[in-house]
Amino acid sequence: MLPRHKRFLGILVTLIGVTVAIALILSSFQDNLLYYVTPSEAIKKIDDDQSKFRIGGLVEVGSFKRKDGSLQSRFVLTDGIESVEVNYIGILPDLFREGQGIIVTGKFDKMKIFIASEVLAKHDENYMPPDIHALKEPTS
Amino acid sequence: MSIFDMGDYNFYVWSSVFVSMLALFLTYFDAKKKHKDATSTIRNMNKPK
Amino acid sequence: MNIHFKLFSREIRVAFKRWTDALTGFILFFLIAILFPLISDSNKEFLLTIVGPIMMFSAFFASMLSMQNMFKPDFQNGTIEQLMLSKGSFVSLILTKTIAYWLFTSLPLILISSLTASIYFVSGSGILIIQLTLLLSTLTMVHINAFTAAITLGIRYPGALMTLIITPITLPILIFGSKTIENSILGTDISGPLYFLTGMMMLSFFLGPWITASALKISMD
Amino acid sequence: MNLKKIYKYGSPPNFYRFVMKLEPWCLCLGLLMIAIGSIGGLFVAPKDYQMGDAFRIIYFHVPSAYLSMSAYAAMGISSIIGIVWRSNVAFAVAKSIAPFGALMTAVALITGMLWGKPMWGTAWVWDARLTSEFILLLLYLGYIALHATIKEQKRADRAASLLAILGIVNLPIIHYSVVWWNTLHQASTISKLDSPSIVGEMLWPLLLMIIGYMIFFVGVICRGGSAEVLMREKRSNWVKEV
Repeated sequence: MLPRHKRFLGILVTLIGVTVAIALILSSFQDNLLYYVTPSEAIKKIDDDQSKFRIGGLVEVGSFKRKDGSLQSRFVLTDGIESVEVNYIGILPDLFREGQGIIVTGKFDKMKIFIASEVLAKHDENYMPPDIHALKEPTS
Repeated sequence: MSIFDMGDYNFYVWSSVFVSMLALFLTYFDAKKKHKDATSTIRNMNKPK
Repeated sequence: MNIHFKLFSREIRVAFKRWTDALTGFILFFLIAILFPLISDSNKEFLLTIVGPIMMFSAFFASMLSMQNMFKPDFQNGTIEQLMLSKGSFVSLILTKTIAYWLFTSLPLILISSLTASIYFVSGSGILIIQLTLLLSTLTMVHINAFTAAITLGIRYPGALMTLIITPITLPILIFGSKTIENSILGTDISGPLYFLTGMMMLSFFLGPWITASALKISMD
Repeated sequence: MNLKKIYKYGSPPNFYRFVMKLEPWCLCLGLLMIAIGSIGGLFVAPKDYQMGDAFRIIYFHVPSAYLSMSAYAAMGISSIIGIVWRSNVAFAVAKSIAPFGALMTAVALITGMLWGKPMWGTAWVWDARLTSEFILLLLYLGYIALHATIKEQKRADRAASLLAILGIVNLPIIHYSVVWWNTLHQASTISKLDSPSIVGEMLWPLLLMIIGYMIFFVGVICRGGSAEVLMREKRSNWVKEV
């Protein structure tokens, strides 16, 4: 083999290798590094012996209850298909309201209620003043 | 109510404004100082002895 | 091919002479790993949640400690220059050297990790997964270490700088590696992070030697 | 012919004269846009229907975040130019971008924390967007530290540039992190220009701020880069005139 051919072969092998590697990495992106799972996925984990994990979903409208004079609150988290009942003691973020996207950290107890140790509010990418929002969605 | 009042978020909004402006001014004056240092170095080098 | 074999056997002989380097990393890996169960409340549930990060961290730390000497002695006695001028391709010679280096500094860690993992109550296939994860990630990290060692070659005290350069590049591997171990212990799907680690390993194998070679060339002239 | 032109404009004296002319314009225009954008964002734009006044942090968070990434891209590109064409000017520009970019990354992280604390309920989470932005900060710091540690100018330039070029991989990861993964961080608001997810009266100050930051950035780099060029060329003849 001439040195020229050797060099060409080297570059070819490198290119093929890099392509395969990038394909592998991209394919792993699809289901990985999830910061949270949806309620439907969480329901499947209910019987597992698990450590803490995060669920992301919307607070169901009309489900929020708070015990008077305490920080204990109870609400239902849903993704439109399944829903999870959540129990939380602590201060809620300012964005927390019914219909809002929320991420909770915690685990299920024996009553299949999700005991949250942390509640974070997720904001979507839409920004608008209140009057326009009222025009767009008259119900809320 | 004054327009400067951001309600509960006074601290958060104004400190982020402050941090951003501080950063802009710092970068500018840093660049300016570097330029000044460079020109004065060159002037000193080329001073007739 | 002959020149690669010669370089390889030379690296092994040199490594045996400098056995303290490899041993330091080995002992450090082992100590960090067994220190956590010793100093904390060692109940099974807690240890199983931290085993992933700790395995990755101790491997990262051990490989980082030994890498300062990856090119330095060879740089000082002129071996690197010789390699550059030799008729084999410099890039593939670097690859040979990196693999020889990996055999000495990282392979022992993978072997001992079955013991350390069992201290954390990991059992059965979990140990194999930990070893596989460590295999993939150390094979990636050794290339990153090689690059960092090459680019900081001319600097007298490169320790802190090396850490600063190496951390952002290695961070994804540490995250995904501990994710793999965590998932295997929870019994969930590990294919995602494993794909990522495999992809990174391949990427570093094909690109790492090129980058290291150019870093060495920069450091040489 | 074309290459000759590049060499002509890339030569230190021409570069110096050009950027010194460009600099005051960039600074004035940039500062003007930032001023109008800030006033528009802080006082004119209406409150958000969910976040109220806290959303106004967007006018300071987004431009710095954009700039942290585009500054890195600029640094990477001039590093490539420097290595390929051995251009001293390109190395000087890359070097002067680094501290500015690092500061902008830090500002993006700090304003993001100030925004996240009241809204999300936490200042920091290790989700993909925040982690990759943090890695960007480390890359900048690595570049600066490597450049500062190597004594010999030429070697420092090339070694740090190699590191900068490697780090470019991180940019698409930052940008697409909110698309590829479920993150706590929101998706991009103005990535689709035809119909941004933000109403017009809130959008114009944001666009002004982003463009203003960019122009200001160019102005600062003109100043810093030309200082760097002067220091490198201090022994040559043309600098005696300045």
